Amino acid sequence: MPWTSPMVEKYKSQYGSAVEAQSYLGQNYFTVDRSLIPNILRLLRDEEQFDYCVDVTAVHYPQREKQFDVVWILYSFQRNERIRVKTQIADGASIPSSVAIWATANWLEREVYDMFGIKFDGHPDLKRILLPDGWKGFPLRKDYGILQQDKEWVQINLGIESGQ
Amino acid sequence: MLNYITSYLGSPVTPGQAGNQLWALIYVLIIFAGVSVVVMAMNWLERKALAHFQIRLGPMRVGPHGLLQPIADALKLMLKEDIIPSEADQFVFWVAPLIGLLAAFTVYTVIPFGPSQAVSDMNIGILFMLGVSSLGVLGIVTAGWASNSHYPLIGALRSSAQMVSYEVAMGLAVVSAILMTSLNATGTGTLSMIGIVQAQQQQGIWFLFKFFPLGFIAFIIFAIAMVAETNRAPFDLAEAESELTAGFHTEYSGLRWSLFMLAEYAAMIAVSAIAVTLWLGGWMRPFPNLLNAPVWEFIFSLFPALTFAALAGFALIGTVRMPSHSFFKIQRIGLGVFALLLAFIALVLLLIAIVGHNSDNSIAARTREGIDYIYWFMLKVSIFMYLFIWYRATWPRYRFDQLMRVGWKVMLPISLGVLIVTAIVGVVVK
Amino acid sequence: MNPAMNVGAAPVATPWFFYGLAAAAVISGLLVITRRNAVHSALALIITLLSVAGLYLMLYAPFVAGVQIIVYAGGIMVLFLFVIMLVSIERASKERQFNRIWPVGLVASCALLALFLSAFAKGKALLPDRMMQLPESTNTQQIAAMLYGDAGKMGQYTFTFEIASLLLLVAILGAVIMTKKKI
Amino acid sequence: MTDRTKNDHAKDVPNAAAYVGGTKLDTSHLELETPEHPYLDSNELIINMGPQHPATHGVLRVILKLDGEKVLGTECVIGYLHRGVEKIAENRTYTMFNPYVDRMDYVAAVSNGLGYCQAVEKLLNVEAPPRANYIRVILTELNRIASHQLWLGTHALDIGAMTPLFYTFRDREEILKIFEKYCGARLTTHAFRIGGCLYETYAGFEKEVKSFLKFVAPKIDEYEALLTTNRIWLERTKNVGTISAADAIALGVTGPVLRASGVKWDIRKAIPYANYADFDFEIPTGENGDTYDRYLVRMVEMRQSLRIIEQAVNGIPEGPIMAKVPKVIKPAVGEIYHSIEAPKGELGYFIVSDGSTQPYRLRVRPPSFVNLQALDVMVRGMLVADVVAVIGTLDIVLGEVDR
Repeated sequence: MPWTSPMVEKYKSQYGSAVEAQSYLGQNYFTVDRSLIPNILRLLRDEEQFDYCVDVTAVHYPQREKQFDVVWILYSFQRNERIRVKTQIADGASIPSSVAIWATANWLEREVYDMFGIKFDGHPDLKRILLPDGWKGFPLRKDYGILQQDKEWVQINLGIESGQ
Repeated sequence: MLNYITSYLGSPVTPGQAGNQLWALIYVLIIFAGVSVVVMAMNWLERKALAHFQIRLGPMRVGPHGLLQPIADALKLMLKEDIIPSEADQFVFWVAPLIGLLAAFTVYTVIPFGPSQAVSDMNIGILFMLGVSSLGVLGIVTAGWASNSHYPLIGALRSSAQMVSYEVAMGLAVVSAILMTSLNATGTGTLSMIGIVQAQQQQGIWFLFKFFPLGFIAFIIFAIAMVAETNRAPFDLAEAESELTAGFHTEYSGLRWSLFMLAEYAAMIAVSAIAVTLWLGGWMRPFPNLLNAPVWEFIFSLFPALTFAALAGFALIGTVRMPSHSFFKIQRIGLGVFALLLAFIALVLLLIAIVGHNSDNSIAARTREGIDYIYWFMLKVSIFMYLFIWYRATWPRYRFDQLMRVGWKVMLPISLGVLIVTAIVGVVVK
Repeated sequence: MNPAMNVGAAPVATPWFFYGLAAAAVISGLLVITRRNAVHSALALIITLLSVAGLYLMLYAPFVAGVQIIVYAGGIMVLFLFVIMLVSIERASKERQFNRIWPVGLVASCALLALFLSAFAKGKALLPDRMMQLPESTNTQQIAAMLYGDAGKMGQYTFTFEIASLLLLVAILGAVIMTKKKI
Repeated sequence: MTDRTKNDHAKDVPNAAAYVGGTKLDTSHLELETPEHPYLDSNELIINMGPQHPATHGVLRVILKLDGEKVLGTECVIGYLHRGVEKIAENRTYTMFNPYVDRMDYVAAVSNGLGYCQAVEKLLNVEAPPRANYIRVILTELNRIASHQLWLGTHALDIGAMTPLFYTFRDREEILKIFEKYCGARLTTHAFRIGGCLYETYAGFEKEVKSFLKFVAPKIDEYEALLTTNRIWLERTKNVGTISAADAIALGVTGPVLRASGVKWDIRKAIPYANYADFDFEIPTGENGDTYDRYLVRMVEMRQSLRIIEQAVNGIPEGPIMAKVPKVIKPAVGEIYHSIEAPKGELGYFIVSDGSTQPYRLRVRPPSFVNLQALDVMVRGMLVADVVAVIGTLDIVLGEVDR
């Protein structure tokens, strides 16, 4: 379902087809091109008062060419409105960090990096946050099985070939 | 032999003054053993009282109402593996608890439980006490350093700064009490612990109420500083468990750790004894000059017996209220025996009080007097012990800079002011 | 007379106490200068100071002994330890301890030795022929009389004493100002 | 093949914990004392607080860089309790995953369950019936009080006041008793189901909740009597861990921490969920954003929760407690973000559905995790003792931080 509002019109006229606005079950979201990423987020904060970055996260679609959706959930105290901004990036590609826009994105982006392996350019301290530093792989990718790492540990450290 | 012992019981002076080394040694042993037992009892009492403040029951399993818990704890701590961290300075780590313990126990040589119930009446008693108790910090500092670990080091630094700071206010408060001892005919005061109590007796007033509120303020200053000196809540920054895990004794375990605890409790009793001696009339019973008729004398001498009778009564109530399940049979018997023991002590004390009052037997009379002195002294000390527990249950912990600010910017000026005003008032009164 | 009371009999201060305390003072004094670990030296120094305090007690000077404990052992040594603990022990222990000024030290110790020897040679002539029987109970009062004077009169050292305390006050203020940038 | 009866792998692998995923951990950056930076020679002291420390509320590890006792900087090392909740969700059906959310913020399990159930309901486009909503509100608000009580006890304990801990646990017990009677569990309750509630209230539920309200109101006064005007408490909490409203918003801080900085924002009012719109309650705010304000805000919140519960218990309607939800939950393709005001702050669930019975992606927006990020800002220039106070006042639960 398309989403219409003065804000949407403004950005559509500004960026053309690089911005799509949709609505699902009453929740609105932008789907923007990756090239717009730091700018449109900054504009949303400065012009539209989306001063609270609720969450930064990602979704993995392995069958797509651009495998990852990166999602920003934003909220504006003045407008009492919550929107999402989505963009698609390919595996191995990096995306500009939004830490300079919202300080809270620091740990949230680190978590996305930790779980998906998406690199954020310009992040002050991009390293694993929840998992130990030597962890192999990125667990929230769809191709990461929940047993593989357990098996490997058993194989290496206990010498049990079957892995269980 | 018996004659020798009984004659000593009637001695009006301390063994130190009498130059009797054997009796001095016996006194030292009695005090050492007595303080150790009192510390164990304090341990139980603190856990029980704190538990009841905090709507808990506290120790209940070892013995009736956990009465044997301190013994079980002591046994456990003695049998525990004594761990010395490999990176620690072995010798200093080993010797640190002993320094604290020695300092805490040496103080007891000059504490007067009665006019002759002390190891020695040192001419510089109070100075000696302050000096030796200030050595206790060495134990903490060396323990913190020798552990070679960050938390103990920070704990040690905190506690040394804290103790050095509060000693100043404490010393000035003490001096203002000592000034009051000189308000007599000769105009000379005394530093002797026994002399200070006797000065209060002569002047007919506890120094707490002397030049009200001057004595009272000095006493409050001392009462606060002594909590800081013994590292107890709310000034327990050296062992603040929420910040420094356990502070200076983080790396200690088993017997060595228990020595620190022993030293802490012994120091608590020691500083309370100083406060009692300086401001609360030491061993004197209430109103010794006002109510000095023999009948009052007799009534007050009944108090020790009554106290033990009351304790026996409590134990008896506990025995009766014990659940009638077979599981509690042994506990019930134990508590009953304990009640009987207390009742027996009460009876003996009563007997001594009556015999000592009526007969001309000087030994009985002196024994009764000695018991009275020790009883009133311990009663006053135990009020402070209760306060220590109460503080711990009620207050949050100060932060280090706040502690220093209170010590230097509040307590020190006030104690200096009190000292000066006391001196002026003393001169004017004279 | 009560048989338990033997007032005026042999005082506590027997020669054995003296030898014990003197030995403790000398041995711990040697430890102070031979230990490479500064904290061990400081602890040995505390034992020296306490032994000396014991010697003062034997000399019927309890006030001096008390001050020795409260000021040196309790106050100054705690501050010493405080500072030493913050210094890198590992590095300090590797440094040479007998450094270039050893000739000065040698001369000083020789002079001290000569003094001791001369005192030893002169022997009893320098010392009072019997032990001074100072009453212990009045020692503190005598010090007070020296400092503040008897019954209203100015004492012998009142002025000096007050000047010294003023000097200390200035030193304290100076230390505070030096360490603290803004008060 | 090794003999597995012999438990000797600890011998073969010197540091078994350092092996994760088959590679040895590179711990070089964790060497706090390197030849270049011996700690004794510099003024900086680096101490490692946690992960086993009495005041880090679980397994938080904070590396503190100190100048004496002054904090120059902190670094939080988290993840010791990471269980991969989001990965688990992708491998469970919507119904099966419901109990897992209780294990995140185990102190406020009911809130977690409410957020999850409502998010899935939103995805399914169903509404819980009114009676279910009332039950949900009552239990959630009871849980908020329980969470705040636990926070108060541990926070006071961190600052050195032992006794409030036992008082709050005594009173929290009454709430847990109600939970236990309602659904059989005390801590990880799993009280709600997608579409409403599974259990009808037990006989005497209303009466018991009402008597609890009467019981707990004076108890909250009792906590306040111990702390609110206590001089040491004031000194330890006033102007400690201050965070301005602008900083708080930039750092995404929510919940009582944000409100104490003066931002009057509560999802229960701003974007009402369940039937919070029906109730009359206030949002307390602070002025200075310091630890004391956060304390006061939470105290008022407890009283406001009592107000909500009172209104809910008096107005609870009869009716069904379960909406019509298919036996096998298969939401249409789409994504949804739903958040509620958990005791700690904004607790959000971002669910992506691919039309199957399992969530394609489930993201939890944990309030504790985001709030913990503000620790560094709040403690710089403070003392070590304040770090403990600020960790306490942030009210973090490591189960939720690490998930």
